[in-house]
Amino acid sequence: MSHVSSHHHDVVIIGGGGAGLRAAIAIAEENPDFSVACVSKVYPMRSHTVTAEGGAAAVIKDNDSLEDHIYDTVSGADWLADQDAVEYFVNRAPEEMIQLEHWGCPWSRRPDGTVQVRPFGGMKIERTWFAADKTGFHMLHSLFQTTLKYGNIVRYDEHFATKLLLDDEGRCRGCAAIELRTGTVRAVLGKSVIICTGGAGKAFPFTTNGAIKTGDGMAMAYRAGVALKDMEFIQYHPTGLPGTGILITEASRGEGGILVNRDGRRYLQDYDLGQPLEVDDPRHPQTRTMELGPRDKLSQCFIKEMWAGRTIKTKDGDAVHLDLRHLGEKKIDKRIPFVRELARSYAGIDPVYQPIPVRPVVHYVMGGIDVDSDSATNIPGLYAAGECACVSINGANRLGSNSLTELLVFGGQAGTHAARFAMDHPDYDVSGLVAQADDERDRIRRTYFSSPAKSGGERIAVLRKELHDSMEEGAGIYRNADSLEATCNKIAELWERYANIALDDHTNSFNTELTAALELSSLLDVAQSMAHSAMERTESRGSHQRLDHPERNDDDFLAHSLAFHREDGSAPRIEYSPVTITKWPPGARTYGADSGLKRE
Amino acid sequence: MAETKTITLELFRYHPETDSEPRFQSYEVPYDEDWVVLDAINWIKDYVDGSVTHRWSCRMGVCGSCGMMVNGEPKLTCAAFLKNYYPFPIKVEPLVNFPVERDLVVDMEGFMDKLQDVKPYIIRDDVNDTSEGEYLQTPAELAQYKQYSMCINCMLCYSACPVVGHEDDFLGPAALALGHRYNKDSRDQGQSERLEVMLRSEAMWGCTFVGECTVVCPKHVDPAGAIQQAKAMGAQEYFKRFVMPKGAGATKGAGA
Amino acid sequence: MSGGQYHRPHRRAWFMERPAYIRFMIREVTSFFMAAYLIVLIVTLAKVGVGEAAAAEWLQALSTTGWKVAHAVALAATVWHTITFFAAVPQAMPIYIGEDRLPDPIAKIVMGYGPWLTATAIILWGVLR
Amino acid sequence: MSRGKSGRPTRPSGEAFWWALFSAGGVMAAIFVPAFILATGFLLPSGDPAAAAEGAQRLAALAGWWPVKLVLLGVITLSLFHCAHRIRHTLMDVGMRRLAGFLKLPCYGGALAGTVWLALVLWGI
Repeated sequence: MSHVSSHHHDVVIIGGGGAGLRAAIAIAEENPDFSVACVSKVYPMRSHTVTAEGGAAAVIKDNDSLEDHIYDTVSGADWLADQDAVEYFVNRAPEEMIQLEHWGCPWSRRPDGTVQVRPFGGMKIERTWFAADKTGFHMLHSLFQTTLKYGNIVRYDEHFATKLLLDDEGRCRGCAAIELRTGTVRAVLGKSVIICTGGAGKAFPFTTNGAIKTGDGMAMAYRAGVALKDMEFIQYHPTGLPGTGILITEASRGEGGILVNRDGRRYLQDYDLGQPLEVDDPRHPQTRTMELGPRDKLSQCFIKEMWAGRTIKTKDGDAVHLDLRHLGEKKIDKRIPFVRELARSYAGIDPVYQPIPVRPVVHYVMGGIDVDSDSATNIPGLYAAGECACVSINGANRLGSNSLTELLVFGGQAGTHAARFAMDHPDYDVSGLVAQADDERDRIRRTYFSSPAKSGGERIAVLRKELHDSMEEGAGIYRNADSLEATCNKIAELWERYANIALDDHTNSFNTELTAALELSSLLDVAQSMAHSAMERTESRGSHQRLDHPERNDDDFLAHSLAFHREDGSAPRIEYSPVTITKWPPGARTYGADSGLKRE
Repeated sequence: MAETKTITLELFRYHPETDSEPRFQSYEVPYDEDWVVLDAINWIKDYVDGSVTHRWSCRMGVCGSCGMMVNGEPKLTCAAFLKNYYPFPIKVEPLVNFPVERDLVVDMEGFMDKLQDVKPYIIRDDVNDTSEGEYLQTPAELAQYKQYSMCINCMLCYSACPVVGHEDDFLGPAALALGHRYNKDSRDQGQSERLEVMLRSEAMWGCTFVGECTVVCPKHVDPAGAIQQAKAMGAQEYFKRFVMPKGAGATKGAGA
Repeated sequence: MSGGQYHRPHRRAWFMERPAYIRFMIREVTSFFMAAYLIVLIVTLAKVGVGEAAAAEWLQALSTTGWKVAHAVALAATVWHTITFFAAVPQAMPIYIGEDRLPDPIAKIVMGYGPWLTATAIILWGVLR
Repeated sequence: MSRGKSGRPTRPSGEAFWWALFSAGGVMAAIFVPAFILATGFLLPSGDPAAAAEGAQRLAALAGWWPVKLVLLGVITLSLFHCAHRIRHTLMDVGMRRLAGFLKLPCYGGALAGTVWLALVLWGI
């Protein structure tokens, strides 16, 4: 067969969401002569950044301080975040947010024209910028529209990247990608590569994540030899709609919404999250207290309420009530209109008049592609940013509204560093890379198309559902050795059955059954790293709660887990690397009225 | 004992490698009153026919991927509930006024080009450094364009608009509303540059204010209103150039 | 590789496809009747220019049933034009008071029906006094 | 990767001018024309010669007053251009899109002719 077509650029970005687009602009501005390829399996404005609702954190107001933001983030992360990275992140955040403001993001404003901020979970001081409750949507569209300004950003829309291409010296020089429209495999080549492909919530059945969040970039890097770091830390957002998993933003609590159980009790006060104030008290909601506690704790409280029989039974399972009625129609329509729209459409509930049934739902993967504080992986020329990466600033639990800012700060940083790497390492051998892409094309055909009709072959949806059930059952909010072992075994079994997968569709144009099969393989790899990393961490920290090891163990586990891929689909090799602690030694993680950074 | 209820979906099928004409294929789908049309299509793809091809992602009405014709109306299939059609069959087709790539997937390259044409980004002569802080914008100034910034690019309006179907040069509701969104942004200074594009013969003037774009918009953007305002702005710009061709912001080609 | 895209056939009678399109066409067609009336109006003024006798004769001619029906149709068409035109006023010229948009019914009254009724009253008063 | 742009026109066109007349005419027509029809179609005509003569007298008195002439000129002229523009687009909509340029001649030309005629008529009153 002939060679795949090759396309030459300076930097290749895989993923067109918030981080990828920010990186693209950074490169386009860093070096206007550079050609930047942006390879995305969907059109950029479909990327999952679009669904983020509540806001993006950055210190901007006079009553706030960088040190407070750092402390909130580090303590929210249960001290598993790298503090040098957090410092960089918090210091860069305001500038990045202002930059996005300059690019047209319609931030909600105060009467004087400055940006408005709202309180958010786990943050001692209100610092969350927002655009009503469609912050991610506005950020993504502002970024996407801004990229249209640059003639040197070349988009490969609806191109599904399947493999990283490394040159003879082990440097990453591009990817092989399937153009969905035609099924053609292309080698998209550059002098450096950035992965910005988002998270992998679709490893779980009940998630706020869109269909596209299947961990493809994580799996690609993992297979190429980069570790997946801290994969056992999966964030459950405490307030999703039962049944669909649609996100009801934390901003609804930031604006004053409360959580009550079957008995109408604000149950969070029973779990060391402080004491409630009346909803008409002007000091309500209090930061780092009650409903503004961190997501891991709130989700855990739900499970404990469920175990105690105090949750509400709905036809879609257990729930508690998120009550917004006291906010009134005007405030709801101004500050959180999307919440009302979603609740009305998908739950048949108008939050102005009725409380919304909610329950925890998989929302975010704290872990990801192991990168250093420069967003670089251990493969020269390969960078990663956004949810797919683990810097790490999120540690064992990410604070709401830090991830949108993370896209900007580390997307921009990855772009800058990748551009510099490309300038410093201009030469590489194209033919070897094209040959690898040829091999990848042949592998895809062999694996999914060429086998004779596999009667009784496995169906993608069946395997995916078994993966989902096993992950929720074994690697959910509370885990133990037995449940995790069952999940690890299940994934091993699914890998074996995956070899026997059968597609109905063996054609080229827009074969979304093929991409679903490729996505399932990504999910299996990523889920495997999650389950095994969770198995090895015999402590409880942040979002990782082991019923058989309920205490935090700093002596043994104040460390990042690193899962390394093994070729044969067997269990990953797990190693640990130290956490960078600079000025904030591990301490007790307390929430309630007087928690937070103690000042002299 | 309850018999399992079902509902029929008639899907538009077209494969570019084998078909010269499209056809409809019927599928029996279990009926669940919480399901939307998209859930039913996904069920078909997962368990009955893996070759059914469609786009989707967020399933919460904000990514804009899953727009299709449902019984002849452009809809986000993630917001079209089966219960609003049951027990009658539901006919699902790709969005009209676009070429069909395969089954329910349309070609949106032309749409993407039109978005780019309106220069949908902040244009300024003087760019402040980020160290000088944010550009001030009062809530009243924000309200001037906020509605027009809510477009999710789902393209339903292009299917509802007869002019899009007849006039290739027409930029269409979403693109024009987006251009207007930036023209109305108090931080922007690129109005003249943007109108330069919108003033071209049928680019904006092709609109005859049928108004269906606004009716079908799932995000209440009101492109029809935006286009009327843009026309008024465009007319002012036109007369400004006609009366004083060398006036502020005028560029080549004015007054043709 | 790819055979090609499918293009739906061009729909010549598109305006019959949806009720909204039919309503749109009715609105557009009002302009034919309005134009016809405007010509009659200019003729009327021309007769006035010729002299009061010619004008009187013309006004007598206009009193036949055929002309009444024609004027009734033109009136219905222009009233429909007026209603549809004012319906679009809040969209085409939104008025903001601070960050709140003037509610549509009020905007229609302030910028549409109010001036319309005023102008109509003045004209009828001028003719009838 | 973008797959080629269509060759859209790159010059601003005179459509803005016609649209401005259409738009202004729409306002004028909406506010004034129904009352005009009531007056000249129903209130002033009469089968009775004496009543018709009185009507003609009133009309002549009104139309002879220069502010009324100005209003008539403005309203009728702009309304004509409103109609001309709408008729042109309706014809395009029902299948004459390829004649878009040619249609300007009868439509806007007709409105212009009406304007000239009206001006002469008003001059003569």
